[in-house]
Amino acid sequence: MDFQAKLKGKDYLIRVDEQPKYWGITLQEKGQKEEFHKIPKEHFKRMDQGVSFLFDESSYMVDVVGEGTQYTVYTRGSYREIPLYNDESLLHESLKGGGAMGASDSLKSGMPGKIVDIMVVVGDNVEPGQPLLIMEAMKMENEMKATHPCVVKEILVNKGDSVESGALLIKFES
Amino acid sequence: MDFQAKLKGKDYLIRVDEQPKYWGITLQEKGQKEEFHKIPKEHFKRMDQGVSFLFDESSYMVDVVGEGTQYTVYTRGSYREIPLYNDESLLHESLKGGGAMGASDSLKSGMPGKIVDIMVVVGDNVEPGQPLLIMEAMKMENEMKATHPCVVKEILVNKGDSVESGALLIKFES
Amino acid sequence: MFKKILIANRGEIALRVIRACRELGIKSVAVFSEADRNSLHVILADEAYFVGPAPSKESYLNVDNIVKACKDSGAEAVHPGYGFLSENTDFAARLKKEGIAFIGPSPECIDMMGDKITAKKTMQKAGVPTVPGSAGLVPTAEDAIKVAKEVGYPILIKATSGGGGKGMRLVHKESEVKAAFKAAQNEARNFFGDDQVYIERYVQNPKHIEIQVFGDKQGNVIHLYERECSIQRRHQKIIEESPSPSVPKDVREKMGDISVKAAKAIGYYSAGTFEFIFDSITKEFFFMEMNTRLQVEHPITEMVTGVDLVKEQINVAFGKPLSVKQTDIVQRGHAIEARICAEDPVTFTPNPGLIRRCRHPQGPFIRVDSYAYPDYEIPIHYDPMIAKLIAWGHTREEAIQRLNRALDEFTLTGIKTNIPLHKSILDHKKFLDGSYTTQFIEKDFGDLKDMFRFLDDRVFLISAAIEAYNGYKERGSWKHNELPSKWKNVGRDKALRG
Amino acid sequence: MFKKILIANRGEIALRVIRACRELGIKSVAVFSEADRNSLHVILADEAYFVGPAPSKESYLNVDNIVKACKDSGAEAVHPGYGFLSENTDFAARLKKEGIAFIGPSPECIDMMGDKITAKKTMQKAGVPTVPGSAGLVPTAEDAIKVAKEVGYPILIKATSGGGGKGMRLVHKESEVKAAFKAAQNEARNFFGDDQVYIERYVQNPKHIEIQVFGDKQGNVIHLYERECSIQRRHQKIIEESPSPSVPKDVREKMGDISVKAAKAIGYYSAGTFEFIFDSITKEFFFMEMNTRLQVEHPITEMVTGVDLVKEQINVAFGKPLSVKQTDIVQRGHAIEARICAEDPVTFTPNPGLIRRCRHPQGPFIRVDSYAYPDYEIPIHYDPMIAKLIAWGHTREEAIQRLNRALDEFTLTGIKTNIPLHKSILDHKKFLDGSYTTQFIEKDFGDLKDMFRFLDDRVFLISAAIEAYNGYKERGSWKHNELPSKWKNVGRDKALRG
Repeated sequence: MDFQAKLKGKDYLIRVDEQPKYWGITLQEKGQKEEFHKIPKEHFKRMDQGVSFLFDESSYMVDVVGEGTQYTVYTRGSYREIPLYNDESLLHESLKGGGAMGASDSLKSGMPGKIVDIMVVVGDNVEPGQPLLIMEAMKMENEMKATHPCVVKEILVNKGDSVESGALLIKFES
Repeated sequence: MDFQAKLKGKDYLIRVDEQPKYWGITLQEKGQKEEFHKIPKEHFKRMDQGVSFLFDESSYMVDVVGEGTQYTVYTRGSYREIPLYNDESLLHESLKGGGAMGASDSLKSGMPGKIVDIMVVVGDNVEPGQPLLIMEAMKMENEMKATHPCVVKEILVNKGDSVESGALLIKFES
Repeated sequence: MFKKILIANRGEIALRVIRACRELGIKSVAVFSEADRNSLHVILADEAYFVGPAPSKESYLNVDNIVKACKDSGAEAVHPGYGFLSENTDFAARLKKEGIAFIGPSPECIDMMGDKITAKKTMQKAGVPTVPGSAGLVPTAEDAIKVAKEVGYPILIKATSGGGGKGMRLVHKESEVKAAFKAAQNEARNFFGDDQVYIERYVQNPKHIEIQVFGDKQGNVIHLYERECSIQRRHQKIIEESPSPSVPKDVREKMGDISVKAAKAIGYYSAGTFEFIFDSITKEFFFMEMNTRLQVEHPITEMVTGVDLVKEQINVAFGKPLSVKQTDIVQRGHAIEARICAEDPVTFTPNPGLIRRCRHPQGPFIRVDSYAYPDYEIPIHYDPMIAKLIAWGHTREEAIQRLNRALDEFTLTGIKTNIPLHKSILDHKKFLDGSYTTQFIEKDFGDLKDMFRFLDDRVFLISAAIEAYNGYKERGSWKHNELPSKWKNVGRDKALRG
Repeated sequence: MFKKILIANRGEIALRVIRACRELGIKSVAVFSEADRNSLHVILADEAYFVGPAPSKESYLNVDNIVKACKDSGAEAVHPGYGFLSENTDFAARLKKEGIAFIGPSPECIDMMGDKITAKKTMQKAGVPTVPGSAGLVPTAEDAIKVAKEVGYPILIKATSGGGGKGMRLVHKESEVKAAFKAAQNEARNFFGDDQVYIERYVQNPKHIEIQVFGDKQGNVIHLYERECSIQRRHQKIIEESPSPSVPKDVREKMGDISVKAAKAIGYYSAGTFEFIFDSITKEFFFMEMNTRLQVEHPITEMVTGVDLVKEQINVAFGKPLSVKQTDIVQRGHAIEARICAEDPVTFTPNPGLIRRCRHPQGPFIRVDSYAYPDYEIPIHYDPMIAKLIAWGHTREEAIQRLNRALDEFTLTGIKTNIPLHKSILDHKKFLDGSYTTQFIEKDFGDLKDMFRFLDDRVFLISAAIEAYNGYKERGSWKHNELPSKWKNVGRDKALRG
């Protein structure tokens, strides 16, 4: 199965070839040589604590969270967020007509929290760095700012609302 | 639902009366006065870590293991093994005709391990304290001795066998 | 001794106090809000009482409910932890009225030090050096601009009732004053119900050095040397250490002596902390504020001195004299604390949620104060700090190495934490040589994304791909043999989008 | 410094060495048997190599496989931990031949101290007092009876290759000699492949006091004071503490000096321990044996002295001199260790199996070295010790209180552990006043079942009943309304069976 992935601004192609006793992994960073890893299944072992992964003679306890095209992989106190597309899901995305990682035409909440204040109204022309709204979560106020010039098209929340992580807050038109 | 339980050589009667918002628990030690506890369901709360139990204004994280008539309850670094019969299971036991906690007419292994040596043969008259066999588990040799005078009727294991916890090792006739 | 103590707090500090109570043979009473029935302090305490809905104002800050829990449980004393009601004069006074002991200083001391302007004046009288600033309250943004002109930029706008960075704003130029003033007022009103603010000069190249003092009701006061807490962001401490790598021996002694003298001048008892802004070049120090409570970072002082500060607090509240004298206090080795927060280490936004896996570091000279456990859902209502990781070493170098290895050992998945940030700080030249200031994160730290440089990226990529494959396979949404296999072409000819 | 170290061990001690390596910036290589693929040392090490089937003989004791793993991984040195190959001269010699450093003493020292008769003679020559016993090996049970008559009962039959209580038997009277002799030989053959035994007088009212020594290849030797390990059963240590509550200051210094002198006499380097039998009345001490390895209980010495013994071992093996001098070694406070074993606390039979819940103690002055984690299945093939819990206190009393509260905090369910035993020991008068001897468990401890007195039995009964009810309900095997409700009659008239 073939995947396209993105990490730290670099593009990767990953082929997963499952064999009875091992995983055949072909990994290629865009513009670089491909590398092949034969990973015995015993070296990528699902356990209750996560996946115990012996790779390149190093030992990792890995926890992979996600499905569809968004994965977060945790190990050794760190993590990576990895968008991952196989052919099918690429197709899926293209039908939707939107660039999966394209320029943002909306503001989403990055955390569950409460809307403390909204500084813009529909129709406002906003400049990069201009404050849009203030969210509060875990006793902390966070000012959310515009990243590029655009016009406020729709505001989907009210002052005082509690919102979930990922909730759509404001829509823009560029 | 009514249970009969045994703990530290004492007999108890426990009635569990489930109500929408609380557990009605009637507890009576044999020969003592009964006591009633109204336990709000919020105070006996199943969580991933076990059961969080607020009882008598004290807080316990309890883990209950077992089914049928044998339960082990763990909390605060300690545990109790509790035989527990409801009417149905009492009936069940009585059909088998054996005293559930009667005198032992057999030797069972108390742990998973390996049979290192067997010191008796079928037909032997054994005295209390006489060594019967040696089991090894976790690098430790354990000599298992007779607790009462009896005759060896059947030996169900061989030297070198690996056995599970609770496995029947030797049968006796008194 | 007290037979029962109620802990008017949650999280790791509630656990800390429960532990001290257990060791002293005192029954501990937890209180919990609706969001905290599953929280570890409820599980570990001897008793637990419900005190209200999730928002702090209705539970942990609800004085009536806390007092009721004291009466229902028969608790003879209350430990307030830090935050919440720990520096609330009304609460301390109310307990006094109810005949319940408050484990902390007198209401008068809390009051005096809680108002930062009174505190500054009191300290000036006691001979402690202070930073120049507004003579008193600054009512409007216009006044703020006027004061700032006299004191000189950059300035700090600070809430008189504030603490822990809340209700505080740094302003570099006049055009920023208005927005910052409003923001500080809003936050102060929101958290402390009091929007009064004042202004101070912002000392450049500053270090945050604080002195731990301890007094008893017999009038004895000692200090337990310093902590350096200069690694901060938005005035929230991230890493603390003791001793400070920058304070010379004679200055350390002088800071200790001045603090003891000042504490005596106000008749202070229980644990208290004098916070100083320390000029890393001139080695001058100015009094910033006194915290009339146990600090989050108290464990590093415990590790180097061997003194249990919470047990001392309980003993002193009961009326016992301090168990140690100044001459018993010896700094041995070096201790560093990392505050582990449920937050995105790049954006610093809180990241509450469900913890999946959780395994804490262990082994030699490591201390963990954490309320995380597997499958625990961190509530959105409270502080993002979920654990403190403290390492001790014979030398500063060893303490850093230990903290580093303990961070590597810390497994906490399902939520983002600032562990990658800590790893990166411990690897930074300015941290390693001890020359960092409170501006470290903003000015010296560099590219925040660079903190993801430590591990082999291929491990993440391959793990994600295999698990994604397994996911498709398990859902049966994909058939292995029917897929066209044009990978090499794709790989060579086609760019990824985005 | 070494770039990579292989750890020829498993369990908590493998974790201990991995941690030291990480702190020193050295890559760690784990080895694992078929039974240990899921074990924590495999998860935490930098690299991991398979070395054979579950039985120790075929994996952790398989010299060829361990050496192959060294070569495959490119490890420059091997840390043997304790047990397994840690005191195996052939292994140490083989590594030397292969050009791989052994992190431990010279093969000559292991050899000399490994044979207990040679060890005794060597120590006698070096001026160390020893216990009377057989002049050499005792070939048959008949010889044993003869020797015992000269030395006087009670006697100990001990395997020359033995250790940790294995291949050792205590005999009180002549009629027991034959069986005990055979048992000791069997066990010795089984575990060490060598059934030679000897005999010693068994000193009455004895305490087990041991001195930690440390030497380097430059010829420096220091001691790190004593540990008392008298709480034992079948010669397996259960609780250890440092300092000993029974050893007066002058005797402590004398024991240290004699040990250093003896270690110098044999050119000893790395960590080593002189075990003494200590007469609690006369304060005499006799050399028992020298352990030429790191001890299980080394953390209590680390806690009171602040010295990291494993890092020192690695440094010394590399050829560096000791980082500390004798005058740097100061005992600060008091440390106690409890060995947490997967065993029935009443019968002492091992209780391996699946761990359900697992939450380790945390907080001030607590150290945990554990390889337990939730849903981990403890293999049946190895030692039942799964964790060490160590508490430090300013005083012995405080250390005991801390250990007690940490034991209360320790959640480990699904298997039986000896935590109730520890709780009971810490509550015993003879432990509290420090007068306990090595016979404590057998003679003084009293009713083993009494250790279940600490908690409210009703909590267990009610929990079992509600969960049993839930079980019936969930399985649908029982209908609530159809049950006859004669409980009161039953309760008053009918006795329980059994």
